Amino acid sequence: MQHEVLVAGFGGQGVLLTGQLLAYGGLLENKEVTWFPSYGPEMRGGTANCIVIVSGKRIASPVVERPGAALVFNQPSLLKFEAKVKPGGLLLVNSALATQLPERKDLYTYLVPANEVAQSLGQILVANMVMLGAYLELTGAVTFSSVLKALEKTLSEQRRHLLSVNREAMEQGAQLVSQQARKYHTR
Amino acid sequence: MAKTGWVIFAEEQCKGCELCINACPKKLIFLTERLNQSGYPVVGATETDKCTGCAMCYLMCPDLAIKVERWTVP
Amino acid sequence: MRTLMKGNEAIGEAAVRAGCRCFFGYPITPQNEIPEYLSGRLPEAGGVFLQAESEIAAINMVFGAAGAGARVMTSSSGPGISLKQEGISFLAGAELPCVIVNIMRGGPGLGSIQPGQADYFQATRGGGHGDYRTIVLAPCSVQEMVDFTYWAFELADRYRSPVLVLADGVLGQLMEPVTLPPELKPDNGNKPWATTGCRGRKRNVIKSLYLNPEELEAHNKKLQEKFGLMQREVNRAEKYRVEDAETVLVAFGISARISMAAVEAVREEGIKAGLLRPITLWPFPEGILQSSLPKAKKVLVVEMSAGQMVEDVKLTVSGKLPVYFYGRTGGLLPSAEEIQTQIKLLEVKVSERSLCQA
Amino acid sequence: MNAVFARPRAMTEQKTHYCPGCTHGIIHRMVAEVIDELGIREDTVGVAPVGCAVFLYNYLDIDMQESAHGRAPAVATGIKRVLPDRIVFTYQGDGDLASIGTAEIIHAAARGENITTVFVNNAIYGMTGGQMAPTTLPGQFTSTSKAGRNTQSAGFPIRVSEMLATLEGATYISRVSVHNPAHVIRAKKALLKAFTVQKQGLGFSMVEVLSTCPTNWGLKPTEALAWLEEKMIPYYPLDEVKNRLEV
Repeated sequence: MQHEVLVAGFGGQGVLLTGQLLAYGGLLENKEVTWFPSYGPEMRGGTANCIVIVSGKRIASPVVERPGAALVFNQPSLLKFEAKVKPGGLLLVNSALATQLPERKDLYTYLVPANEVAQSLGQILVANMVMLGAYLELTGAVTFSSVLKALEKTLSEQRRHLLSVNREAMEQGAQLVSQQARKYHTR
Repeated sequence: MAKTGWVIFAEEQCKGCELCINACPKKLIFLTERLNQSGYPVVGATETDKCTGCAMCYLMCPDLAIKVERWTVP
Repeated sequence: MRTLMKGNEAIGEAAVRAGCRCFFGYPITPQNEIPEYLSGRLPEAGGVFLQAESEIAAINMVFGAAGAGARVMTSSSGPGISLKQEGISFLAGAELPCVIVNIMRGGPGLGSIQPGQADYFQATRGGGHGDYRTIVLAPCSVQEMVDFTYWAFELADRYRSPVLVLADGVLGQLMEPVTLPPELKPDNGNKPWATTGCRGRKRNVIKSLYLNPEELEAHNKKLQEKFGLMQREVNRAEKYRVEDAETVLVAFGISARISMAAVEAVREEGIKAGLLRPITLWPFPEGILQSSLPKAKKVLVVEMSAGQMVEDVKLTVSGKLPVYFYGRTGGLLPSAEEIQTQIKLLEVKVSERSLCQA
Repeated sequence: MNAVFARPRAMTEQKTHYCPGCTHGIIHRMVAEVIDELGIREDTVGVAPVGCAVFLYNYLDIDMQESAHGRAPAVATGIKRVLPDRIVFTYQGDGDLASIGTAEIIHAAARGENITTVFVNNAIYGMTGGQMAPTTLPGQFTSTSKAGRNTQSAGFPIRVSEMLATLEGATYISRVSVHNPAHVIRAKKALLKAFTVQKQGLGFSMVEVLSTCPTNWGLKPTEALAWLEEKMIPYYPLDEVKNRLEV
């Protein structure tokens, strides 16, 4: 099974880090992984996205035109990337910032109010982890514990205490989507 | 104490540029009519007993064609 | 143990592990992580990192350092590599070993900072003035960025020649797991030709000027012999499902990864396709390509350029099979879907032709 | 016999290729003498330029590298960074240093690169046949300024020493001349200082030597010395332009 996911949002939302944690988690599970960021002027312009692949075998191309899943963190990313997802694929929308609903009817769509959840946890920076938790709950691409292990390695000593709020964020994200029925559309 | 010196010209190195002639305070150096193997007229010295070994010619020679020895005579 | 690394950083780490303690460079996207990484790592390892005033200065610092006997590297992208060509010609002429990394972007001119492969001609034809070639290694994964950078230093020393590592913006920015090679001790020894001060020996002179034409021709003959030796000794390519392939794709670097995905996809539909991925772009692995076509009816070259390596493929196939080309330029990547479409179009073309011939 | 003035050890026996009266030979000899006097012949790596002095490596009996046009300071930087305990110097003409290699010399000086540069300024391109150089004087005739250098179109000659002296990294900069024995002696002292600055690890040092090009100036060698004194020195004043550490 090859998991391909596009993570998109604006800079500061932890988009690239989310992808890296996923890739790192896969690595810790001895899977093949790739992480490819968009780079260039848009990096400075505030938007960011990356494509992560987690696979049980050698990954042919790290560049995927039509990923099987997308995590979109804001409205512009939804507009830009909704069309890219493979038919029958998975679309996770941060409904706290992407207020318009997705249009496509051939995707499994989930609305995750990630910023609101993060706010309720008192740590707005973990909105990305809410999204990631939701994605992992739906796909099982890697385990939570692998991602948290990866996160632990990236956190400095002084920030280790943030580990628990990150775990909580992932769990809440997971819970949110497991409550929603597996369905093509939410409208 | 008087100084006395001795100048030796390596004629094959000489290009006849005359910078040493210009530099010699005693005007002892002159351009001869002898041509070396490269076809340059080479310099020679006259009244060599007047040479003080001041080495001005050596200093100005671009071609390392001049060797100067100097003695101090008490 | 595997770690997750970005292609550009992996190159930097591989260089240090290969015993390189000297880097001279100048910022240009998309290779900036190489100097950024080394600006921290090299001083740590007791080495030299210097951000030069230009690519021209950087390559000439490489010249000086290589002449002084050090393992030395520089990196850049298309426009910067163009500026370095003067120095590369001098390095080749003076037979100095060094590693030059080109993380290619779209051209010509300022082009774009998005990935490209249009520096193939520049890299494989020498690039600068005069008759010379440099070994060109084309990685297609972060692991190969590591392995080939490591290998490049060995080849550079073995042949006393600049060696190019030719990758692109995708590979530079891509993160993948890598296993890092063991760390070699920096060894500037066994270079009796290096200019290190002539203590206890006759002086060494490093130069590329031979005003006497006979002498220069002799020097050229010696260089050509060396290039011939490289051609016999350094040939590498990866074969992927070519044994029964009727359509053989030829692609290098990231294009090869995408082509591999396309091959996998059309295989699922029963189309017998395969891929030959040149790893040494110069010397071009002619023999390996020829041996990859036992059942081939046609060849499709995929590049991120308007068609450059396709010329080497045509020279190798020498008219025995039709050679087709599919490329994207401008910093765009060919997608696996596009390549699949091309493969299928060729199926039609060839069957039409066999009809005509019948 | 208590003094001998003869070929320094650091020079080979080879006859130079320079035109009669060209003062490059004097400067070569002084560099060699300085190397001998400091006892650094086996610890020195020289960098030859492109231009008339490209064959410097034939005349100095030391390790040498030949560099591309203008790039000598970059090449020297590469050598010095690998071999910080060796003495590394460049020998460059005015076309090489003040035109095509302006960036390299400025940045080597700005970095305070611990190298020495011998800058030979003869106000013309010698090797290529007497074209206008960045240091060609206003009104000076060359093969590319046939009516004399017109500052309206060709701009003004660059005073490299003064320019580089403004850089913090430059420790010692001096302009000297070789038009008569007294100045040759002074020039040698400046070169000795410059190499000493490097030996002591004090940073970038350069000696600009005003030099002649009788052939391309169209003058006899002795006339060229006079021309240098009369025309060049007023524009390029002889001075210890910078001696930051009072070496």
